[in-house]
Amino acid sequence: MARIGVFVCWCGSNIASTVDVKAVAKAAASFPGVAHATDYKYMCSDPGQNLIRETIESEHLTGLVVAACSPRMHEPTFRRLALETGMNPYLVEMANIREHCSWVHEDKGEATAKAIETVRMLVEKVKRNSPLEEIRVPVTKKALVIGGGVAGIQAGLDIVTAGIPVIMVERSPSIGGHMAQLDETFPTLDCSQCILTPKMVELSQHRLVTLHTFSEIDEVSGFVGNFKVKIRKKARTVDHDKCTGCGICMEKCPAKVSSEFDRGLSDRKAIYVPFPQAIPNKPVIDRSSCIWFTKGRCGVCKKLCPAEAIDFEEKDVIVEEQVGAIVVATGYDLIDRGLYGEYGHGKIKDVIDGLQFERMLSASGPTGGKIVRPSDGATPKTVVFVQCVGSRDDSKGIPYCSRICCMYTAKHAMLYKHRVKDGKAYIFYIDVRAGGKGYEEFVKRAVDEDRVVYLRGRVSRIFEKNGTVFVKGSDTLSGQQVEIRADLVVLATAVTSSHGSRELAQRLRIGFDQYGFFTEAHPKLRPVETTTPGIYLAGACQAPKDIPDTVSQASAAASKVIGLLSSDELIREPLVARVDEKVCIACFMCESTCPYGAIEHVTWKDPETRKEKEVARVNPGICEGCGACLPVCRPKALDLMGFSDEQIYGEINALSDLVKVIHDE
Amino acid sequence: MRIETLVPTVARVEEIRQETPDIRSLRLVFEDEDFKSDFAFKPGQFCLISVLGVGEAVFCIASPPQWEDFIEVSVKEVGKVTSAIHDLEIGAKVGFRGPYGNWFPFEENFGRSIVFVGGGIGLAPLRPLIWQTLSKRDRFRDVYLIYGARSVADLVYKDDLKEWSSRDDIRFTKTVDPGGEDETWDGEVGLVPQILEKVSPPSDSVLITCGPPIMIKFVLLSANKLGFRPGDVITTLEMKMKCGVGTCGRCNIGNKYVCRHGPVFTLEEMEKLPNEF
Amino acid sequence: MRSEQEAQLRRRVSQLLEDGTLKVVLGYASGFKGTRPLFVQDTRHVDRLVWNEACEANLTGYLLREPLKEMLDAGNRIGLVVKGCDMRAVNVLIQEGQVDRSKIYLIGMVCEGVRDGSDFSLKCRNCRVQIPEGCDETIGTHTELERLEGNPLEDILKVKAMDLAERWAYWKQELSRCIKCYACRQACPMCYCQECITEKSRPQWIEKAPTLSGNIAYHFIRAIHLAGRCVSCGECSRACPMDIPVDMLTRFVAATIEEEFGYIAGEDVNAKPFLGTYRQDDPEDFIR
Amino acid sequence: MKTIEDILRLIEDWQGKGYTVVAPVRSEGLVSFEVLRAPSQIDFDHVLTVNTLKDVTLPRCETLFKYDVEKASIEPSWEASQPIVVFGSRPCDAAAVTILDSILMGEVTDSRYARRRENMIVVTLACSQADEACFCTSMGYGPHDPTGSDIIGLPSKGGYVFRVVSQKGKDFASKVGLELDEGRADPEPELKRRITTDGIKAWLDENFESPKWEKVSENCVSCGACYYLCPTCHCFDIADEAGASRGVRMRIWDCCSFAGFTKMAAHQPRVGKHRRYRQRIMHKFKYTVDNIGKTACVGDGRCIRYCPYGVDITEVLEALRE
Amino acid sequence: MSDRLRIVGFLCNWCSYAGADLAGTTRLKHRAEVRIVRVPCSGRIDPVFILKAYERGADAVIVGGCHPGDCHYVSGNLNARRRFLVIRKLLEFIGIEPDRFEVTWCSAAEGEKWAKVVNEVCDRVEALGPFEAYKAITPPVRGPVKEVTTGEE
Repeated sequence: MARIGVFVCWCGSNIASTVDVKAVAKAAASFPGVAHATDYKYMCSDPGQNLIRETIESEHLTGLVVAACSPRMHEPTFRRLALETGMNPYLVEMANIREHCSWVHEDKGEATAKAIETVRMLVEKVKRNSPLEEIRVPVTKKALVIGGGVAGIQAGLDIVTAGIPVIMVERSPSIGGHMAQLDETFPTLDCSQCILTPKMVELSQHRLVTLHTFSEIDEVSGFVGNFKVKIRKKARTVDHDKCTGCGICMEKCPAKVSSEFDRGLSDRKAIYVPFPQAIPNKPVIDRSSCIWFTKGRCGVCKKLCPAEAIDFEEKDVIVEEQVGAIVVATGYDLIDRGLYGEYGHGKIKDVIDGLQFERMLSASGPTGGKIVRPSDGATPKTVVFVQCVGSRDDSKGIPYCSRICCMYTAKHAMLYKHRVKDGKAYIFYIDVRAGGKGYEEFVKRAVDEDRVVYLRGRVSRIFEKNGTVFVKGSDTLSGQQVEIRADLVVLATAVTSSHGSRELAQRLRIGFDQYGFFTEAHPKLRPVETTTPGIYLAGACQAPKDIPDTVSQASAAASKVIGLLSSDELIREPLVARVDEKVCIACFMCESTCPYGAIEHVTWKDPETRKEKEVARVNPGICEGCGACLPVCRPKALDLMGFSDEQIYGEINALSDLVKVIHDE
Repeated sequence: MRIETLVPTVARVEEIRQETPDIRSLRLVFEDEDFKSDFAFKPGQFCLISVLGVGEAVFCIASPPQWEDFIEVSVKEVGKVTSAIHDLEIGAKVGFRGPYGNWFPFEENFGRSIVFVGGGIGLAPLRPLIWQTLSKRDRFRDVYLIYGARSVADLVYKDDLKEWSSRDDIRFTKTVDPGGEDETWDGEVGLVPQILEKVSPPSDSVLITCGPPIMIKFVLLSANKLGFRPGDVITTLEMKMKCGVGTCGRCNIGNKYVCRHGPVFTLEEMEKLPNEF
Repeated sequence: MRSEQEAQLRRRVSQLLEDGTLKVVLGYASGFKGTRPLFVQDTRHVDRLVWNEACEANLTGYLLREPLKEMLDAGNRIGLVVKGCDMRAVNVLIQEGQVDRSKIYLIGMVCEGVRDGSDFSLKCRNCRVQIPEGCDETIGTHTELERLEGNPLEDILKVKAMDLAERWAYWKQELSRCIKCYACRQACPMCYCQECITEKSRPQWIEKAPTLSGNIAYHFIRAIHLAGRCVSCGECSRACPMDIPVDMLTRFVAATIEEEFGYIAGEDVNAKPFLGTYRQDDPEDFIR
Repeated sequence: MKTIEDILRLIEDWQGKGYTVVAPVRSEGLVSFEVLRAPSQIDFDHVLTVNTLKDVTLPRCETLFKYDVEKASIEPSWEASQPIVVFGSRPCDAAAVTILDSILMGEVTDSRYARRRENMIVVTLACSQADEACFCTSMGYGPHDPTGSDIIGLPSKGGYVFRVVSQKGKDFASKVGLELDEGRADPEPELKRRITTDGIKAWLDENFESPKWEKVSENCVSCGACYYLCPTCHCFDIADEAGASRGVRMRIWDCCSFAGFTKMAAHQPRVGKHRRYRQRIMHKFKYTVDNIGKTACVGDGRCIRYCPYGVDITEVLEALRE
Repeated sequence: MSDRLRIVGFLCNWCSYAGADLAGTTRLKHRAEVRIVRVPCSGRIDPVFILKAYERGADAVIVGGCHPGDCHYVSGNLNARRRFLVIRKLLEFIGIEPDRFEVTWCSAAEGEKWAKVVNEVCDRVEALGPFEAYKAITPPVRGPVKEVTTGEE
């Protein structure tokens, strides 16, 4: 028996000055199913809530319509209130007569009519509400971290600190990521490897960490608290259980290719460890360059290996893991060099990118920390740095700012000047963005102390003439065209999403933007969550970031994971879709519509006819309650709790009565 | 019979009783004085109740004719209209059409013993006849009542049951299905057909039964076993109905319209009908 | 060619039934309106099978109805005589998981066009599937085929050429004749819901009565429910006793979807259903 | 004899005298009974209209009453009916009216039907042609059969000779001054389709259960075309359409071939299309015979003509009896 | 005032409903004809809702969702976008003015846009006039205009 209570809030004068609240309450009292209607100054205040509480009890109300502000504001308040009185919280609806009414209309008659009609709609809705119970799902207390760069490492370490096991999956043969490639980091100029490698070691040796390097994510199913992950452990061709890491294979391997880690500034063998501090520090065979695999002969490593660890027959292995939460920390790539032909990148040997320069600066790098011209090994006397190569370039590159280039370019120029005291460093920039702590001071130091020359303007062309490189650009401050004879040019190429990020996002069912960066659930308030519950973001896979930001976000993601996995079960809102199995025709249009993969195929037995058939089932642990599956369900086997077809029909039906307000002044 | 077909009269809900968790009884009073004074019916007849804005559904009249000022119907929540009826409050207005259909024989059975066998809400059509029989108690020999439900909570008309238990002019046996009893239960435990066989009323009585289809089926078998004549075994049938007067065409079983030729049938009549119910 | 095809069809059906490959074959027999469906289970009846230009009907819908549905559920293999155009309907049913391809045996008929009365059916105009594709076997040769000229959307273009008020008047006139006998729905191979939205009472999605608003709602929603699914076979209109061109609504939607999204129902069994998916660059110039 | 022109003048005269005339009108390919705007609209050349006189007597959709949910007031809806002349119905359709009369104005009277019937005069134009679906003679009627007509016009040399059939027809004729004709009628057209109904009722009496039901209903797709166009089918449904405070209750046609026809909340007594098709045949050829002594079929052949999948009732009857 | 316009807005909870809220918090005055039905996502909006709204007297329907890429539920709006296009074209095909079915992407930050859309739709529908064509074909289920007196105690 519907006994709905309608509570009309004045919101002080916020509502009452434009809407005749008394008239609204009076009209509401006459609606069928309304047992009680009243108005009060502030419904959300303690006395207001008491009024509602007492009325629920004295009038034996079966549902509430609170006509006040937006449900986005106070729906939780009044639902909690209902719960306290023993009423199911989902029997409460709010009629928005403030944001959508009193605040946007001036004519009191119109506003009051709209308020009455809105209340009527919500009364018709709430009459059709059903009591709903929270959904509880058990959780697996284990987390998956995808990506073993600094973001992944930090998140992993933070999570295991809380006693939660971590599975880390890294695509390349070693963890460490881009940070392992760097020399010194801005703005403190502390040594990157010195601060990173201890963390790499700590993580890899932690008893709660399972490390899968040279591995990728094949498939993710399940849902928050209950993900099932298939990890493809690519064949290393080297049995790490047997391998002692002696390195003889790498020494003798005849196949050479350019080193990814050194970004082509050096060569590596087909059997290799990407860098000396790699973890695990045991080699893998790159089958695309190994002579055994490309030509079917050689086998030197196998012959020489004292541990007999080489296994040419090894196959990819799929490992299945169950986890409760996932941190995605897949990092970034640099923009394709080929895009900037006019800068000669890739064609002119002495034009390199920032990461190559980092490798050159690194003491353990290909040049042993010496800055040299790749073409002839001489020390460059003039180095031109070019910022915003690809970034902030709508036409060819990407429109966004890569955020880290201003700082690392300043750092590069500075480090160059430290090492080549008589060298000249020029930086072409559009503007210098140095918004972090100590950043502006750092740039200033480069200019004031290290005499780096900043030229404001774009570089139009970099070309080689008679073995000499020229950089042609404009200095917009002086209004001059400038042409600089450079021994070395370093391009600050744009940061892009990591290759394969789109495919990974699809596997994870998380959103990504047009550039392939993963999208956070809310840009301000939920910056580390994705729209898929239980999946979090850390680092540059979400947007370009420097190390401090990356690490903060990684810790934030870790804390989200720890929070999520701190209880034994998850409590979810019951606003989910449900299937009437009898009516379902198993066309699975819902399945292809569902962005969360919440639709399952199950066999169902009709209790009446005892016949079995395949039907769709909504996994309430996954369903987010968007209702996108409903319009595609032709026989209407699906309904959405809280926004059911009957409820919405009730609201539409209420439109059949118009209200006219007569002023009686 | 000429009627303003299909247009109901207005009745007011005067009282609501929650019989079981999903059954409630409504007491209805007709608004139109002329209709009220002309209204007459016999036990076994049914009516259609409309919830305006929702639709119409069929119910048997569950109160005896001698309660003159009102009628009662009992409604189990199964569909759109019945749940709308469950949403009504005292004072609500509904549409009423009826009475329709045939009725239980009454005067014809004077001098005989009567056995009422009911299950669950199936007591509703029997209730008026039981009260009518008790009002002319001296015209009958023995009166038996066997009534059961799934559980104690599912028994309807608890006040009536109490009164019938206390009277010595009706042999009342109440039962619940195994597992449906509670600590306070002082009746039988067992399925209605089993209890019927246990009570074993004389086979020359008239047996009148109503309940869920599966119960009716087994009661009929038990009646046969106990030696009742098919012509003395009476039940009411239920089919989907719309008009209530035998014109809309959907409630037929063979050439009989349940709404017009029924709903009351003897086992003898039913045996002649095709098996489509 | 048709008489040869007919003879071969009878031979083949006879063989397929005899050797136990198939439990039943659904084809065409002569009937009051030229042809009607025929269920052949017994080789003695194969001579009733016909193949001629009156074989206009798309028989695919029978796959999901009694008695074929029960036979398929029981694991039998069923033969179906199809034209190239009917194949699209079969494909949609496979795409939607309603029919197991291995359980049906498709006998494709090379088609010179079918007639609706004296004219070639609208669906035959500019037909590109006179030679059916994807069948288990094909009967007929394509050497004598003559491409049928014309625009299959001729009727729709006529209505499109009207102004809004004329269109409203036109559809009011047409749909006011609808008696809600649901022949269009029952004839449609894609209308296989056990319980149609029209039968739902909580809420009452579609007005039950054949009032004009109820009729418009029914046909409008039918067209939406067939969006990306209608294969323009015209069964619905063919079935309509009141001569309402109901297929124009579903075919208009199909044509719109082809034009705006390049999606053709039944062209690819592996395609994601049109309304069950999206593309980032779907047209949205109508959205402000 | 009256020529077509004479007839058109007559009708104009009736319209002028306040009668609403319903007659066959052709619009594009379709001939159907419609309220006549002008006599010239009448089509004389068709075999049979697509719709039947049910559109006059038991329309596909009629408002029974309007109501106010809040006030619980019920307002029966009845448009004061002008006298209606149905002109140009065929003998089969006229005969069908007598069957509906027996059902809806027999033991129980449907007041709405009865009021419409009382106000209705049936002026039949007998058939000068028949098509391959027509089988009225098999059902005991014929192309010139007067059953159900108040006045019948028999084709005669390109025109019609009018005869009075009923008292109502006689009264009408004298009221409007219709002169009756003496001339001879043309011979009745031959019907190609002919079955004998002998033994059908007897077979149905015995064979509620028979494997034949599945066979004969094989082609049926369970639409309602045959029912809705049948002149004697009369099953109906009652439907509410309501806004928040106002609503209407309507009577609309319903059909035994729809699964929802007998479906209750927890029980469906009639599962399977062959059982529903059996109901249709049983209802027409057994139950109605049991109840009113007549077969509910007049052989108009619409179910054959309009079945999208060639279900042929005469074939079915013969197959059953075989 | 019986010919007052009535426009129904089906707004997704996360963007357009919030955008309408923002119009309120920033006190952007706009026309009062729109009645809002809150739904979780524009992907939830069934085509039948739109027709039902017309049947119940709506002169136009506005559907509001998140901008592409902003959907709280990843892609509900993109699924809906195709459907809305089909609905609009089909409405037009049967002779209903496309202005009676408006689709807008309105973010939680676009209070101003919401106010503008409301005003524009109201203006355009006003120019078209009440949707008499549809009202005329619907059974009489709409109540009379109820009069409410304000200012009395």
